[in-house]
Amino acid sequence: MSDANPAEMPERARIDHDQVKPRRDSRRRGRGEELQVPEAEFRSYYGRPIIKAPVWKNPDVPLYLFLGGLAGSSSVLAAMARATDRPTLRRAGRLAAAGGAVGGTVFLVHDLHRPARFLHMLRVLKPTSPLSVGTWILSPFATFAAATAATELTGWFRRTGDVTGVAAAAIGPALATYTAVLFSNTAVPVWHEAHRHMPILFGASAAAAGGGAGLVFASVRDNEPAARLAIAGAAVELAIDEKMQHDLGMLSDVYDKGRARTLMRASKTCLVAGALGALVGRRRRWSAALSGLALMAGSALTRFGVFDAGIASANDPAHIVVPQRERLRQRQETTNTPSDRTTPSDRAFA
Amino acid sequence: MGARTWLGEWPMFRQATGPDPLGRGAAVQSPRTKALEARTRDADEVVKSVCPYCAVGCGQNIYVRDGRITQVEGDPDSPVSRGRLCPKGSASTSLVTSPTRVTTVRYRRPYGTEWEDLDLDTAVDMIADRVIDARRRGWQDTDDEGRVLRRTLGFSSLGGATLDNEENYLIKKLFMALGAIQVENQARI
Amino acid sequence: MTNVFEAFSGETPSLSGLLPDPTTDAGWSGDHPKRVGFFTDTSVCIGCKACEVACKEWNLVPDDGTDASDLYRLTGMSYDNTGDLGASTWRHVAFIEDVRPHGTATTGHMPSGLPAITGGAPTRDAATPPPGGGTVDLLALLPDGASGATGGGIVGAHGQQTPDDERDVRWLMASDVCKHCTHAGCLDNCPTGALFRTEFGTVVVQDDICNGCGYCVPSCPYGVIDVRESDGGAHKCTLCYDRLGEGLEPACAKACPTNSIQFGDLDELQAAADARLAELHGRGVEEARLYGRDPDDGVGGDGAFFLLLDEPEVYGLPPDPIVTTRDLPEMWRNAALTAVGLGAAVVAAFWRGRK
Amino acid sequence: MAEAHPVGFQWVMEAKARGATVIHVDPRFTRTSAVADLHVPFRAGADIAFLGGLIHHVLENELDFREYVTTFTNAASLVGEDFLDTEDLAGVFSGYNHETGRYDPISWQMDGAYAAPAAGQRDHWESELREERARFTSDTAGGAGDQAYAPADPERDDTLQHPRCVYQVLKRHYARYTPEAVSQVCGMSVEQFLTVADAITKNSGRERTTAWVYSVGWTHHSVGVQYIRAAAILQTLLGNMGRPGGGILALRGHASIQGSTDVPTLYDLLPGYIPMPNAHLHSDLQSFLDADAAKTGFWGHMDAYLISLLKAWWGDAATADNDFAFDYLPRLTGNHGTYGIVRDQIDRKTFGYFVVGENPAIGHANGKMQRLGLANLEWLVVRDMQMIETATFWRDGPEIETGELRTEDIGTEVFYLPCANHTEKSGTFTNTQRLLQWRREAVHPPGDARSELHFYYHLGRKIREKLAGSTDERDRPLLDLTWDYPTFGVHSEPDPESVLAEINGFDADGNHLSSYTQMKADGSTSGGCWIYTGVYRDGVNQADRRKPGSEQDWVASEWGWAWPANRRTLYNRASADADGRPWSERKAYVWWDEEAGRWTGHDIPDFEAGKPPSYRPPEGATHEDALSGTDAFIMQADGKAWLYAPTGLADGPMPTHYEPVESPVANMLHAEQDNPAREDIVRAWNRLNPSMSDTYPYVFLTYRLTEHHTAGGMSRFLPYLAELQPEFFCEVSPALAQERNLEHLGWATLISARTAIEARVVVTERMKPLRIGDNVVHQIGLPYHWGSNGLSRGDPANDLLGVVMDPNVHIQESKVATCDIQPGRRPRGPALLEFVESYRRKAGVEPGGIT
Repeated sequence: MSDANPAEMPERARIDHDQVKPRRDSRRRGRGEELQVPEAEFRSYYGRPIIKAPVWKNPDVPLYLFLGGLAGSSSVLAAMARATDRPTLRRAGRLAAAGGAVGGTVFLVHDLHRPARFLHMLRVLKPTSPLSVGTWILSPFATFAAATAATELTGWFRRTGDVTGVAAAAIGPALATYTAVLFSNTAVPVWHEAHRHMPILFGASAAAAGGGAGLVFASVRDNEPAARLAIAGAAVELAIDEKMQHDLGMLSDVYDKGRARTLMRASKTCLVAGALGALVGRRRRWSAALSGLALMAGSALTRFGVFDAGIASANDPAHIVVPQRERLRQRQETTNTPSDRTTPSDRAFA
Repeated sequence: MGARTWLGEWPMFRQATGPDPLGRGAAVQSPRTKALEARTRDADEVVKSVCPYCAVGCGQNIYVRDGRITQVEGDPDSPVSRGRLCPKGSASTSLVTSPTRVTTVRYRRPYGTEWEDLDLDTAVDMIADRVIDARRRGWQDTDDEGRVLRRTLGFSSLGGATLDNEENYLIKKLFMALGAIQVENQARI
Repeated sequence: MTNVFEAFSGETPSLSGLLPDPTTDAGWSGDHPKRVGFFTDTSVCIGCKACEVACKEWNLVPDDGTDASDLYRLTGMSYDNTGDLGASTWRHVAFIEDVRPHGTATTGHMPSGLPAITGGAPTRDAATPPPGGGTVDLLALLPDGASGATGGGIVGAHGQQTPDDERDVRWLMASDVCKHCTHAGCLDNCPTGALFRTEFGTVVVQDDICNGCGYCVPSCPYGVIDVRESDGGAHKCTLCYDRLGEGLEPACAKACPTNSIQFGDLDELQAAADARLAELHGRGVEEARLYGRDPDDGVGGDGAFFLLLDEPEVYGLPPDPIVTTRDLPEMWRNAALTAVGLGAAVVAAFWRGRK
Repeated sequence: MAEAHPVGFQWVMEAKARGATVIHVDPRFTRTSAVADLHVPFRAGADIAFLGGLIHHVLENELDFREYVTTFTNAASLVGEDFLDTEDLAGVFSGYNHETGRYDPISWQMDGAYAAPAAGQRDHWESELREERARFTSDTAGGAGDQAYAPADPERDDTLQHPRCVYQVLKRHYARYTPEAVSQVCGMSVEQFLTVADAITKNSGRERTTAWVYSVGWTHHSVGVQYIRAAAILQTLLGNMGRPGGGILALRGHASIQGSTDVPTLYDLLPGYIPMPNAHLHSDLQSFLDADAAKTGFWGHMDAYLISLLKAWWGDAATADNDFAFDYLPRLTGNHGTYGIVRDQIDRKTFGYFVVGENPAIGHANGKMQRLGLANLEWLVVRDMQMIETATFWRDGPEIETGELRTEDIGTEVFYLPCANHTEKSGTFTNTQRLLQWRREAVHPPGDARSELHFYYHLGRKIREKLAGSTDERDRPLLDLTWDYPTFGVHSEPDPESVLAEINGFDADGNHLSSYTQMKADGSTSGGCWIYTGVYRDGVNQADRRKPGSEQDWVASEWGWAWPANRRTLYNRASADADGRPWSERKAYVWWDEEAGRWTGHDIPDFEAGKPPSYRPPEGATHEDALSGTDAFIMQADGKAWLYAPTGLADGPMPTHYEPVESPVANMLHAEQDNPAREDIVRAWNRLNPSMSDTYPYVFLTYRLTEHHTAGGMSRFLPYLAELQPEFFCEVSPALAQERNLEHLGWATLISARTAIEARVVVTERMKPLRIGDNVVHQIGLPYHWGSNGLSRGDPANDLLGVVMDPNVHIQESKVATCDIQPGRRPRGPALLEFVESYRRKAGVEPGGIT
């Protein structure tokens, strides 16, 4: 905070929520309630958001993230299960991969405001666009995963199914982690500033989900790798989440309030419970299944929590102004020049 | 469309083969975008006009296509306004094409509770009758002291500040011939 | 042009940094038109909103004013009732009412070149009677004047106001618009190529391509682009792409009565802006500053830049925006490594597993 | 100006960029204030105190442009000995009749010269006076009579020292308008006042000029004409008239409001500012001309102008034998201004009403009065594009809601006729700088929509057909009328160019006149509006000239056509000194070319081109020949700018500060509280708030916003404009909000003796409480655009206003009045009436009502 002068500009430092005009989109009405402002003083335009919050639909997009993760890790799980001859785990993984991919695609298409134009995604391959890249990950993955699942279910073309299963597995992890880039490559502060954490968070969350699915659907005889994967995923997820929130500093306030807080807390509870359950109860079918469900739920709740936190962050002008001011200040200090050529030191007149 | 053409139209192909590998410009331009042109380009005529709002008198160009106004914007030739318009003047296209504009005669009979339809010619005829009647009833040949007045107070008129000079001229001329002195407009307001 | 690997390895400034010619970078041949843009000089803006209307008229943008009950409502934000840029407001005029102690604002005051008034009344405070012998205790007249500074909602927020106070009121107005960034996050993130850079160096949505994925919306560091509920497409200022082809200037710039919105070749606008800034500084308007003009800022400079009279955030603009694509190579690397890690983790999970 | 005339304001911004100082003096802090170098907030209705203070400053410090003043003004003339000033008579001038509330101006005359009274109310003169002075004068309205002038020159003292010379009289009159007094009355600081005074005096003189720009903020007052007079005095003293960058510029609010005054749809004028004949004085053409036409100056040719007009209207029926049909003109006997007409409507003395392109139910003061007028009509014709409130008063007017009127009881027959818009007809608008610009028709009007030209032409045709063959003498003017314009198209649209050609006029051979100087008084020429003669010169529509501004010099005289004679700046002879040399190179505009023996310059000289500066009129000269080579103000009978107006005004020869009729404070400058000669309408539906009333303690002012247009018919119905200012609101200061517990964006109810309305509250530091003497005055701002129809709706601000008028021009005081403000919404239905009545009772005002 280099410049705010609370004594002189008291009204700028507070946000009067009543003064924030609701976005005219009915879809987004009510988000203002979540709008929270940190204690820091800053100036803004009537407390209004500076950037636009994502217009992505809820639950479509968080579910897509979850299903992508689930499918991605499950595909590898399935391929390894095939290689290590764990048929129920193989079957569970293949079906989860296909289900996740197909379900994810459905949600992705449904999220479009012009769903009939889904195929426009295939006009281009833009390495600068995580969604474009993701489309080109999801498309072959979904094809392979679906083909594999088909062979699994029908029993036809088993050998082909093994090949496509490996192909899906080769792509799967990317499907699980690219969504982190999808979120991080936006101006939403709490997403972008966490761009080093988000891939790990999403990858770990995918592991927990995939492992969880394995626990749910595979027999106790086959489910040990799934349990290990899930426990490891949950552990990493919990750890990286802590680190992320710590590193986010003031921005992490969006995880400490509102629905995001509830979701993240529930997520943690589920992950811990699921991981413990997997650790001690893997060998009992019902406890394995319950643990798996908890892990999957934990994974999904994380995605919902991250999504909600992003919306709150985007709607909070402090999340834009305060860090950017700080960045400017640091830049000025390091260059030791009176700011940019065209920008005078602020409030020189005060 | 041959396969080759189709392929050539596929932006990804153009990305791979052209100077825009990242797909951020030339490669992804759609045929429709490429064909885009200003809608004023195909105007049948550009009619010189003047903004109808305030008295600054900004020049306007009216773009007409197939008997419809497609665009109204400032006339850069005007030394008054140099092509610029305020928000009201800029809304002139909306003004002249407004969907809520009333374009048929509406009639409310005495003590009526609703509008009714009326033929324009009939309406003007009825108004002419009423003018003649009110003129007669409000006629004053002389005042109390016997001085000649030659006038009627039977009806009056308000408005003219947004009308053309030629229109105001006819109003004044007709009312004077009718002996109707009560002609007023916004200039008094 | 550039190639993908050079771009992502940072050998070319395709993703961030100083990029003198984004048009060629986007694959347009070398003889493309010069890059055009807007210079919006808010020091001469009179807040008439002609730009908003002219834009909507030309681009057939629907009105944006009704709320849930389909009524037009005041926002209470001074004379701004359209709120912000969005899918149906491509030019937006911000109004800021700013109160500060007397003498601290240089805008809106007699130029210093004007001779001082000889024998003028000294600056008074509220307690001193005005010249001419006013004797009323003003504070007694104003109920709860001293203690009410923080009460009464917005009234208090302005602090105490008295007839005799010596405060300067500034009313800042600024017409905001899409910045047509050199490094445009919306464009980079668009998965369909609906958003593209034109031969004029501007950033435009192709409505026939856009599938309404909405990715561009949070990608914009300025909060410009948005998806329109009624048609599902993303929309924003096109810098009147269809007019540029005809040699016409954009509708807003053409309408602007005081030439606050200037359209032209970007390099010329930058030179004009620099000159204007120097002029204002010369006149003692110290708070004037350019925003979005520097080609080495976080978005590589804006195609539409501004002269502001206060901090950017006061106008609802981010003080130091960056294009997040700047960090994309790193993000991809991290994601790839994590993906490998995830794969490895799964494999590891099978390590010496008991059957 | 930025607020209501943004595009015109570009020139102010350009001047500012070139170094001009822009000062905005306004009760409100508007968009103009935002970019001005200085905004001076002050109290609405105190302008004459402010302007008088400036005049005082100029005179006291002898800062006037002395050479200009002595050359071009009547500063040296001596005022008659009978004149007594407000200084002598406790706030009124000599000649005031306390019973009638009117002035007898005979004591205001110059020493040794009579000047005719002019603009102002008819029947102004006491009958004995009328007879006494009928030899010299007539009472007329409008501009023309100002110049009627007996030939004798008044006594002069060119040293300006004589105690009765205008300069000294003026100085005494404004002696009490000191900076301290201005500060007290206006609520501005002495420092602010002196800053303005310093800026305008330093920017006037040979090298520099100052311009004043005003709008209805100056005219909408019970002393409105005197506001403009005050500015005229100041500008003349400073030498800012007739010079580039000078002048007093009226910013008018409607596309052709200037044109509708030039070609008047006004009761008291004929085209070209020729007054309407009056029954009392004008029995025939000669008595009219004798009484009204000046003997000297260009008004000396009023006979030619008027006879050409009569020939244009009645053609062959107008002959020398029948006074050129002068008797066909109806006669006036009194005030028939719009508020008088509405009063007569309520009293059912007048039965029919045409409302064309106007929305009085919203846009005129005292909306209830307007709607009561409409409800008492037999028939009403509304011509508009949208369904405006004036057309729908019978179903959704506020009086329906309160129960004062019932739809079933309203007998008014309403014809709503759709009209053509500006793109659907050709014709001229006259803009605020007298520039006629031709619009060409772009498309045909849809459905039943027609131009006014079409409507009135065919209405007249039908009436004439119905009365054809009548032998009634009163129908002669109608049947003899020249009413045969060529028509075209499926709808038989009259040709507007043929109308314009008629307005321009023809000579005896049927050629188009090229100048009003060609008009003759023998009936050989015709012309519908003499000041417009030349607009169709050579058979070419000069108003349609469109040589791009970029291809012309800065005067741009080849774009459109300005009256008179395409002169862009009036009285521009004053831009040169007595010898015809420009006052300075920088300010050169029109000058005498000695070699060529002609006036020349950037503009067309507003002077006889060949009259040298050295010309002195011979004894007995008349018309323009009676004006010397330095008499720049050629329409004046004496060719001088009048610092002191011995005649023509109904409320005094010099502007004097009177409080608005509804004011929260006492007049601190004079004993007389408000304009003693003002006009009232005392009726139950037009109750006035008492001044200095605790019941109505706050000042309010009405105004426009950039985003809307007058009564909203052309803006509230358009989504792009409606969304920009979506609701009716009132602007209040934080201090007032605190005093009355008003919440930002909450509702407030505003109450006057007329009614109560509700508005959204906008609390803003742009509104400022003012210290006026011992009082703190709060002002409330009310944009007046709203009504019950359209996309953006709200209560009409004008409903709050009463009607009280300036005695000269009968314009209402709508820019300042008083009210109370309370938080919350107003009562609905009959409860509203009781609410307003309770206020009236509390304030001691008589009960209201609808009769």
